[in-house]
Amino acid sequence: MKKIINDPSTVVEESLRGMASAHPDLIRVQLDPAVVVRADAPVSRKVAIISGGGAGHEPMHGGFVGKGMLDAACPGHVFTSPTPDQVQAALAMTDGGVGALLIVKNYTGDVLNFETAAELAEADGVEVRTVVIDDDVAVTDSLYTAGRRGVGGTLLLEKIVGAAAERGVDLDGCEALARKVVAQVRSMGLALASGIVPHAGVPSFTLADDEIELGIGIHGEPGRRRVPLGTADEMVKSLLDPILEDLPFAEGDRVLLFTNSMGGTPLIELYLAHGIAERLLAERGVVVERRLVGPFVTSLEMQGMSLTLLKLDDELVDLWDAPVHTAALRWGV
Amino acid sequence: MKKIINDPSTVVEESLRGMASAHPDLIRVQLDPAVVVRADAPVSRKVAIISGGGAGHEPMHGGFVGKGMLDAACPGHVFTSPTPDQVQAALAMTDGGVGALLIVKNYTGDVLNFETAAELAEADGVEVRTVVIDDDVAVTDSLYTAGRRGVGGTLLLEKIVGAAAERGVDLDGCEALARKVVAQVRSMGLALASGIVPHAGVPSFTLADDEIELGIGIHGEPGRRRVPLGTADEMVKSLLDPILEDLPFAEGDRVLLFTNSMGGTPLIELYLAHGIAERLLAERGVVVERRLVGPFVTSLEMQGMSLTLLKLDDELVDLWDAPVHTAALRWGV
Amino acid sequence: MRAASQVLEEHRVELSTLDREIGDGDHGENMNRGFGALVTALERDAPDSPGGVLKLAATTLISKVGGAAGPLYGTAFLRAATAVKDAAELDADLVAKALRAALDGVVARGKAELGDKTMVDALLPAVRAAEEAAGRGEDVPTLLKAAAEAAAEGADSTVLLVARKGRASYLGERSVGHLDPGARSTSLLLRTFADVASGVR
Amino acid sequence: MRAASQVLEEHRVELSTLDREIGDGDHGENMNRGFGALVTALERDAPDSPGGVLKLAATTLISKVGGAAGPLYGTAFLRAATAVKDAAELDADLVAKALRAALDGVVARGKAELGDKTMVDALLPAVRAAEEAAGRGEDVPTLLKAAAEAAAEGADSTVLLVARKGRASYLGERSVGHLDPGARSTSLLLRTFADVASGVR
Ligand SMILES: Nc1ncnc2c1ncn2[C@@H]1O[C@H](COP(=O)(O)OP(=O)(O)O)[C@@H](O)[C@H]1O
Ligand SMILES: Nc1ncnc2c1ncn2[C@@H]1O[C@H](COP(=O)(O)OP(=O)(O)O)[C@@H](O)[C@H]1O
Ligand SMILES: [Mg+2]
Ligand SMILES: [Mg+2]
Ligand SMILES: [Mg+2]
Ligand SMILES: [Mg+2]
Repeated sequence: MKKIINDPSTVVEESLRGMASAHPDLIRVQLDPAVVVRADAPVSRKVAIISGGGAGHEPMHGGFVGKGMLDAACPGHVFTSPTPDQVQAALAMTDGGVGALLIVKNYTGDVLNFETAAELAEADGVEVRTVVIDDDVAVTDSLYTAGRRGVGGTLLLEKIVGAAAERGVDLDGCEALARKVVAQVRSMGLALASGIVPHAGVPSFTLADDEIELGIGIHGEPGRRRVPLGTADEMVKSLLDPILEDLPFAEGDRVLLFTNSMGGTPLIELYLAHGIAERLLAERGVVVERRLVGPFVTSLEMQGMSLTLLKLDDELVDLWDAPVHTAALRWGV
Repeated sequence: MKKIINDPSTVVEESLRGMASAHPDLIRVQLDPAVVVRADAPVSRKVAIISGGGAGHEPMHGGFVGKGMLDAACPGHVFTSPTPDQVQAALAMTDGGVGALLIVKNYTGDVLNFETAAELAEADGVEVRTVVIDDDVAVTDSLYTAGRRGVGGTLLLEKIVGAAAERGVDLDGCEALARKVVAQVRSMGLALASGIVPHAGVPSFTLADDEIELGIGIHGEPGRRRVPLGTADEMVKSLLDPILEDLPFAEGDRVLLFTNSMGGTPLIELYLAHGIAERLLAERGVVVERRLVGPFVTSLEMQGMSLTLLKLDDELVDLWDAPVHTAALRWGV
Repeated sequence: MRAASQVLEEHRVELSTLDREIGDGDHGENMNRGFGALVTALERDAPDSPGGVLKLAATTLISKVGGAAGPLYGTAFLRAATAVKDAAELDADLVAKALRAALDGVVARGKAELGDKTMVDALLPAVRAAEEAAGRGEDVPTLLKAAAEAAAEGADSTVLLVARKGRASYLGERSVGHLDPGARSTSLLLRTFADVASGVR
Repeated sequence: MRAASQVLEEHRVELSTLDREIGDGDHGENMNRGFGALVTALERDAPDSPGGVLKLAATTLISKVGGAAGPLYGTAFLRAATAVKDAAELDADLVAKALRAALDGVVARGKAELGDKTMVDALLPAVRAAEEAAGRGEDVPTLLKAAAEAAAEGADSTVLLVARKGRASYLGERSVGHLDPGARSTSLLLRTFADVASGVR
């Protein structure tokens, strides 16, 4: 394993220190328990938007902390959900007196840990709501699975709800908005090569030279199936088709298209893929009104990409365009 | 070779198409000859700032085209300098009537091609100045080499000169400023693993499991020497020491620290390395006043990083902070 | 607990490897981190009752393990602590009750049923074996031995199952053929408790 | 030119591999792209004088090759075109003059000297051999054969040299032991021109 690290067991902590030194104007970082909060937290009379999850998906979530997005992020160990005491600390550090919304990706570990924290916080009298995001169409959503995973759609959810909270929307409003976004967003990813978890030291999975994993998760969990490596046209279509069918997205729909690198896929390939996705959507009559292209919801240095589509309306466009100032997303300010 | 591409020979063109569709508000893309120009070009009475170079370093340079930075970028084939006709087209598309500054990274191919274009343009009556950036301390600068390479410092140069041009500084002023930045910026990089050039299909170089290439270039050109893989502390120090000695940077100096991923190194490692660099600089009494962390000057999916230090004064801080609106860098707008 | 920590340390790589096959490869790391922290906590200030130790285990695991296993094992120990109250010594009946309470806690939190390929597949047979042993009037070492054997068998049975809960469920049919890491760690813990009770460790 | 394009196509991988060893691995790709475009341009509208063909070669290579080789070969062909003016046929003297002009152009642009491990190490000996042959009154095929042989030798000599120009110079001593790709492509081009002139191709 070759990584720029000192010791697998201190990677997250050291990385958080570096993040703190890189963005002193944006965030404060607490190490035990680990929490990243916006520099001006708590913001009085503002609903606190809190998220978190295992590390290894950077810039998610720490890079989304700041004005117009998250009040706090709770980073777990690499690919391991954070613990309830982290969430409790985040709640305490961001409490503006009007409640908090927890944005939780649908993994058993994340759900259980945030759930425990929410119970403990409610016992302390803080009003806490939880919204679980499960946008990954690769997983069959049935009684026989843990349900769909939260992947790329998480960023869009955090941006949009964060903008609403910044404008003073109350807890009920933020929760309703979050549920609306969850209902309208779908994603799917693929991997060409695995990343390496520092404490594991070996690739999470191995693929032959001519195969890809379709429907991959962001922790290297296997996907729907392994398929032969195809052209970019074929790969993008294999991501887009299941997304379009699922909601379904129809001709005339206005959408935000988010083309995401899993980390190791370079931007030259990502833009190429984005162009194909735009072309395929145009052919279907789906109107791409906003886009985001880059490595935002990653899986260490995994090579691969994901596509996320969010059905837009005027409210969502307006909130997407609202100013945001975080380490990873910044505009209007 | 596993890549999200259709055909090695159309990668750059298809990627540019995707980029155009991703940023319709920012840029226009012409394909033959290939040029990326800001959407509102030409800007009357503004010095045109033009750069370019081989593709494969994204977001450099196309991602730096826009308000407050570049007027145009000329992307060559992967790792191949652009041709003079591209530069001529860029000059024509951005001519605001007050001349153009070409920012050229110091590679024989880039220098020769831009030089040819400048000669042709002058013959057409356009006033063109050229500034060559050669910030890579890994290369010995002597009569016996092609001189130092242009690497991470290029971004800082383009941002700062772009800001000046946007404010209406004239060609002489832009050129003088550019030379000042070139004189005050130094970089060095290392690689853990090579990327793959699409038309080559195999890694540009191979390193053993326990070695890194110190002083690597952004095209996978070999560096100063191969050394054993060390800890992050050791690796960061091995980049920082030669940079600090070279200018030299002294106690009390104000600097911008740019911690750059070569593409395949994930953000979690990059922030970790950034934190170490900040600590080492603090120990030396060098004052980090501005920072940039991310994959900005890359070498496809190469794993590795580079550090760039720019000596700051009030003028440079002010120009760095000035609004910029491009695909890769955006603030204040 | 010290012994448990040691066993988990020894099996760290095994558990993570099992988890890499059908999960995300961190189960060994998570358990090892949690029990390591527990040993440190016990060294600093050991509670004097079994219930106190169980409660400390619960809070430590909840705040140090993370993942799915953290809250599940945390709840299990918390419920077990509640079940044994402030008893100074644990007899067979109390141990059986504590195990039952632990199982109920895991099921309440995780909603897994027998056959879903989770730690429940190890814990549930263990609880049944413990209750039978208690009914037969066995002593604690014998009871724990029976529970550990049942857990081991239960864990082994997960190889053939399709996962329906947790991360492995994303795999569907492809999860068949792999031992569930959480069932394996439950079986390891019970084996260790049995060994300690009978003086083997 | 068609033959040159074919030869470069055949040697594309070889040249890029040489370039990967001490450069950035694109020389074969660059040359192949340039000469491919030249063939297309010639097919579309072939100039009727040798000078016209050389000039078309120059502009096409400049706009299609990129890298260091593009402007260098472009300049070489441009200067050669100027040297032969509008001659309808090229005799030995004119060919020698064209080669000398090409060399001067490459040196003016690239500032490389003999021994810097560049295409100059193939081109300079070739020019000398051509001038000697012209002095001896040889015909064009013989002259080009002599030039090609000298270029091949010159190219081979680069193996032992330390690069002082171009991308390979970053390597310093580590460039020793590798053939310079640009010298190799120069040698290939001259060999092809010789073969065509003597009717071998
Ligand atoms: N809903 C559930 N109920 C009971 N046990 C579960 C449930 N989900 C997961 N588990 C157990 O947790 C184990 C995985 O733990 P761990 O790897 O630490 O967490 P994560 O899956 O979050 O990485 C599984 O092997 C399984 O035994
Ligand atoms: N200054 C120079 N003078 C003459 N030839 C040069 C010079 N610099 C480079 N070359 C030649 O160019 C060749 C490399 O060409 P190519 O790979 O196409 O360009 P690049 O180095 O830009 O990738 C070298 O092998 C060398 O022969
Ligand atoms: Mg996990
Ligand atoms: Mg090149
Ligand atoms: Mg796991
Ligand atoms: Mg080359």
